[in-house]
Amino acid sequence: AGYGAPPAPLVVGINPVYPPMEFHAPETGELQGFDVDFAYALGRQMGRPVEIREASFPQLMIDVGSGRIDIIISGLNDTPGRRGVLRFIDYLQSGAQLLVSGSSPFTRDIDLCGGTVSAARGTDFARILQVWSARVCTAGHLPDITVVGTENSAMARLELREGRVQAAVQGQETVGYFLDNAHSLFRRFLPPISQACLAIAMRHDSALFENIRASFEQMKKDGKYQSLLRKWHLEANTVIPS
Amino acid sequence: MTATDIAAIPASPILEVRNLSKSYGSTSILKGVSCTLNQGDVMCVLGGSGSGKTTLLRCIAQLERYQGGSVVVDGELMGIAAAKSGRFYRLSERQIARQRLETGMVFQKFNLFSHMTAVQNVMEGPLHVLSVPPAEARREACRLLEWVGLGERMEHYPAQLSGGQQQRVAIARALAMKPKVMLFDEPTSALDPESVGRVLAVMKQVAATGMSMIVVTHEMGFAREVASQVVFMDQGAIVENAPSAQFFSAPSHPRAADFLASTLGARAQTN
Amino acid sequence: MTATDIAAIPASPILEVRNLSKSYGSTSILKGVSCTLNQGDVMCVLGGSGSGKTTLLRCIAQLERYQGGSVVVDGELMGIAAAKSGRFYRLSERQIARQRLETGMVFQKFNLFSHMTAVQNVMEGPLHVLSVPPAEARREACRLLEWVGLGERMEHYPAQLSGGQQQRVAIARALAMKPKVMLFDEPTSALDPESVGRVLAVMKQVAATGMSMIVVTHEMGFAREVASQVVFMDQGAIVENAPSAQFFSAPSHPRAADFLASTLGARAQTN
Amino acid sequence: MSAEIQLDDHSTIIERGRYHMAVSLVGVLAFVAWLIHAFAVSDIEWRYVSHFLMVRTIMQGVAATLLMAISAMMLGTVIGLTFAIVQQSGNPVWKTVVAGYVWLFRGTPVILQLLLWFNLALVFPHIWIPGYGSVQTVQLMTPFLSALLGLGLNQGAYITEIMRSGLTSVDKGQYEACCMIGMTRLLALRRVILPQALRVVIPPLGNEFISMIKLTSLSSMIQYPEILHNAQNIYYANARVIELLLVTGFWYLTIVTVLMPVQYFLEKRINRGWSG
Amino acid sequence: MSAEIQLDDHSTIIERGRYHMAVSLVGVLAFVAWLIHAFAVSDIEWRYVSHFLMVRTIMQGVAATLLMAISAMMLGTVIGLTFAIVQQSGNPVWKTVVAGYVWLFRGTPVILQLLLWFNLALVFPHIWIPGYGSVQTVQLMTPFLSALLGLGLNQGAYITEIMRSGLTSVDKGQYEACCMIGMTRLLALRRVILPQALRVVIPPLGNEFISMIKLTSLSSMIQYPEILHNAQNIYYANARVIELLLVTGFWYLTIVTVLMPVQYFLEKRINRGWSG
Ligand SMILES: Nc1ncnc2c1ncn2[C@@H]1O[C@H](COP(=O)(O)OP(=O)(O)OP(=O)(O)O)[C@@H](O)[C@H]1O
Ligand SMILES: Nc1ncnc2c1ncn2[C@@H]1O[C@H](COP(=O)(O)OP(=O)(O)OP(=O)(O)O)[C@@H](O)[C@H]1O
Ligand SMILES: [Mg+2]
Ligand SMILES: [Mg+2]
Repeated sequence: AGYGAPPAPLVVGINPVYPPMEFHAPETGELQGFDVDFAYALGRQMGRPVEIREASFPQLMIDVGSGRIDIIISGLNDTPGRRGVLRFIDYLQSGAQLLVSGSSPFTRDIDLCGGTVSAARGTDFARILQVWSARVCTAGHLPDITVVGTENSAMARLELREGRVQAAVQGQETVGYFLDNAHSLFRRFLPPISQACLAIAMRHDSALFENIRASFEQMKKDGKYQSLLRKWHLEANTVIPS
Repeated sequence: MTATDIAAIPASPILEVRNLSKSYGSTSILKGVSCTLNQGDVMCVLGGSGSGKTTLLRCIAQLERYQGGSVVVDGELMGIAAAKSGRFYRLSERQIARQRLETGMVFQKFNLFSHMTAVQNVMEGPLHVLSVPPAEARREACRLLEWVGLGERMEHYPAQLSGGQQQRVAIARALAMKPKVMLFDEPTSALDPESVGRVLAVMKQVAATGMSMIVVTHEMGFAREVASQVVFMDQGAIVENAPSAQFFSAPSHPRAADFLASTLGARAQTN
Repeated sequence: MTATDIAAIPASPILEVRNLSKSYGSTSILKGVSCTLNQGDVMCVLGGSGSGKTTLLRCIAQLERYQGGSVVVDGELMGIAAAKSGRFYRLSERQIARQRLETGMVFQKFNLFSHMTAVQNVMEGPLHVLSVPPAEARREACRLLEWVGLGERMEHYPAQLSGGQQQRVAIARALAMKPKVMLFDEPTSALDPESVGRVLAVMKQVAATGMSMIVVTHEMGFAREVASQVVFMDQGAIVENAPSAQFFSAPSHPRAADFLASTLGARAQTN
Repeated sequence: MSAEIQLDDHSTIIERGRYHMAVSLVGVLAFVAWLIHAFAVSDIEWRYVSHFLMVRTIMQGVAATLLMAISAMMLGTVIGLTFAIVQQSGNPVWKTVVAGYVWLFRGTPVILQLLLWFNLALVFPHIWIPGYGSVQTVQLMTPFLSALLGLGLNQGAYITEIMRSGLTSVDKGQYEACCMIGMTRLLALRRVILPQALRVVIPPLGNEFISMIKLTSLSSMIQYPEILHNAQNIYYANARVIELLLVTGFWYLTIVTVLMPVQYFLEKRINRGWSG
Repeated sequence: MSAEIQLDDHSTIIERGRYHMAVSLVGVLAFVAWLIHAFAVSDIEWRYVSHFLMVRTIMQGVAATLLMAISAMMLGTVIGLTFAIVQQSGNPVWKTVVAGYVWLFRGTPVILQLLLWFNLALVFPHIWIPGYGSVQTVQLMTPFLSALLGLGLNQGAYITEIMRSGLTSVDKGQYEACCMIGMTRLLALRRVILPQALRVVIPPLGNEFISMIKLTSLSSMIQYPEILHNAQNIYYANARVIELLLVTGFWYLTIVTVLMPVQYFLEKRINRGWSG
């Protein structure tokens, strides 16, 4: 942008279906969440205003290609399969966290063998579960677990609530929010079974890559990143190696 | 044909209508109609438009419910039966369907099954209601169609037949069920003059087999020639019921006389 | 009414049909028809069923395309025009629509606009085609409806009018456009006998105003009384074209003579 | 044998029909009561249903649904009418074009059509608008415009068929009568053919509008903020999926139920001139 | 003035229509060519489209789509026929029940109905099946059964209306003729009324089946593995969203296009006895 002209906004795509990362407050409809705060903070750091565009999860992937949005910050996992289309900057540690119903008798990992687990189709969790099942169940000569791919993580939890599945898996960073809201309906089962990263995603040819990476590094240095983590109780998910 | 079977039954009232009354809402259509048809007789029903002739036939055939009176065919009360309590109850649909086998009906508008050929139309009842074996049903149907003069047209669909041919198929269809009484509702009034003659000829043929018949018609010639008894209706009531010869020579009710004069007069003019 | 305007025009051929030929696919319907209508004359077109009378009228009205020949109304070639190259080109739809104002047509089946009242039907053309102011269009429409004897029925919808009344509204609708020639295609053949008389009376009234008319009809009485000229068609050709008196007294073509004999004969029988 | 039958009045006859009717009435009522009971004591938390029924975002969703349904229906009607008229003009090229349009848009799921419009930028990164200049397609193709085009063009394909049957239902003689008072084809259409086709066209158009109300729910996929979309936003946050689906169901049903008598009165009005 | 006009043969007349037609043909072809070009040079990666067109999971999706469309259509037809017959029986209780069913199922989006069936366990945790005993609803309500019930019951509401109009289209005299040869109502329906109603009913049923093919795509929401669902699974992994949507569009269009002549021949066959 030339002198005097306001800088072009940074257009950030968000699929607000994933509390506490991004969601609409039920009563007011206001968009909020860690990713939202993070996007605005990043824009401030870059000196550019931020414009948030909402879209469905697959639509985000199209939008970043068609130029409707500059980047995705929407709880998107950095997975090898997507690297053909997208370029990532990891900003949050995530893991696949198993949930079981509050009344479930399960205590050990092998309790789940032969059971059914639901996971949102837009995530990498189905693959992770299969790897885990191979390690825990197949190796122990127990029946494999069956993975059910649901439309989104809300549906995955609904299947758990109905008893259609014995466990549901979701991003570790989101679990706290649900346990706070759903009281005794669910409980965590085992520690996270995988480690992955949520990432800012953009086109391979995006000119913003370096600028964003530098800005994010700066946020880590001056503590803005850490204060956001604190605000959303996600200190455990920091990408800063300890 | 069916003549022999029917002739075997001794002459006796095959149909009795007693004090039949029928109304739509508050308008009374039949006002206590009574009449008797003896075995093998032909009764012609005459009367002006709207006098209730069709309604009477439909009540006899149990196609309409009536609010009072009874219809008895060959000793069997139609549509209702006495309960132990002494009261009456309405028969079930299945029972009424069985009772309707006693009466055959030929409609003004033929009402042939339009998706079936002539022979299929005639076979339909024997095959699917009387459970006659298919081969036998077809043989009988063919015989009947030959008998009404349609031996050449058995495999034609109704849409491929003239009105008069359709009506003759309809007569064959009714006869195939071997009814005890045949009801005809103006069977020729939707036909061209040429066809009228053919259909009337077949009806005479049917009468000649000894079939008991009630015929609503405006064909005075037919009535005079074939009917044993003539009933004249006016405004939902039978105002004259007389042997045919007597009715045509000297109708006693003034309405009937008027009607006869005007109808025969009109004919005379045209000829 | 329109009489004064029309009478002002000097007597001259108002309509010329030259060598008109028309076919559907390979079947030829009109085989080179020529005739001339003088200003203020009434031409009756007679002929058996399928002889091409309706087709001729429809070609004159440019409702059908013809493969050869021409129609000239009041000196204006219809439907086509000469290009500079000497060849002819088909006029645009808009131009043909304007030319059709020269001719008015009364159809066998009335074709009144069924969503409009009688007066709206008559006003429709003046209002929306000729852009006459609404008040004036309504005044003229009312006058015309009075004139055809329907002053009482102006606000009735076609469905509320008898066939004869509808046909009189149709005549008024055509007249409202002040055409130079009126074309009537069997205007009374869909009517009951009583209505026929009324409609013919109105047509005589129209003829009396000096309107040039071509009337396809089976009403011999009307033709004899009103027509100045009679054209007899057979198998797509005019086989006789004669002054009315001559035609009815001594038709020269044998077909015409046959036709006349059978039609008048049939009439005689019925009366 | 039957000589003693005296049935002067059938009103005392025992009608089996009445008995059957009473039995079926009791049966149906019991079933409905059981169903209501089952829903009431189920896992569904009804206080959430009643709470979110009138919440602001849901009401905005209702308004957005109505806005989209009406707009898309209007667009579809304009397209359908135009195409039906074009198809009747007799030009075989245009006839083929219309047939192709109907085939394409009736042959693919609406959701795909919505997604393709929303992502038009992949094919046309820039669009040139007369009198305005070139704009970025992604700026132009807002959720509203994409849903409008997607739903409207899809609807247009169906309405083309409806309009075609409406136009052909009008007697050809009416058109010829128009010709003979000097009308052009378009004037005849406007003044005579269309007003008469309306009678035939209004009932199926009413049904299409009711379908459209429900079809609008698909535009939640491209972020158009209609009822379902806003309800989804709520259940993503609070996980009350079934409760919020019941809320949306309630609203769709309400809109449709309100529209049905409207359709009925419209049909009656249109038929007025005919019978009376 | 016009005496010199000699137009014996109009075949030499210059027809403006032909000229217009040629112009419109060129215009339309140019537009189509431009559209194809724009798609070809767009951001869409066509090699992915062609690659995934025949991939095994997509073909399985096609099979699943057809299976579901046919099953749901059969269920809907059975329901619709039954309800239409029940409605005509004249019992006001059943009439109200049928009207209520049609109202409820036509008034709510199909997607809601699918989700409610799939999540029936929230209302009825256990279901008692005669001759089998009690089963857990979540075991019973597989994606297939939920989609079948959801789509079939929804379709049934529409087919009820179609069947009703089919039954009423048969002349009442046909039924009376049946009565007079001793048929019961059901036998008359089976032998005479239904075969005749078929003619009226087949064209709209064909249209409904085509709608059903596309409606099946909604069952992807409840994990029924039809075309769209399987395509989504692919694009969730590789992010080639538009390419896979085009693949699904291709398949839906293909199925529908193949079915159209089938419908045509069926209609012709049914009408055979009538005209000939
Ligand atoms: N469904 C009905 N509802 C009300 N009135 C009816 C109904 N059917 C018949 N009517 C009336 O019953 C009266 C008798 O009708 P019906 O058809 O029995 O006369 P008809 O003697 O057969 O006359 P036509 O010679 O015209 O056939 C008529 O006035 C008719 O209007
Ligand atoms: N659209 C058409 N396609 C093919 N042939 C037609 C068409 N319209 C009319 N014909 C044929 O053209 C011939 C002349 O028809 P036309 O209607 O002009 O006869 P007409 O003299 O008016 O007879 P009528 O007295 O029966 O009205 C008839 O043989 C008719 O079958
Ligand atoms: Mg009668
Ligand atoms: Mg004619």
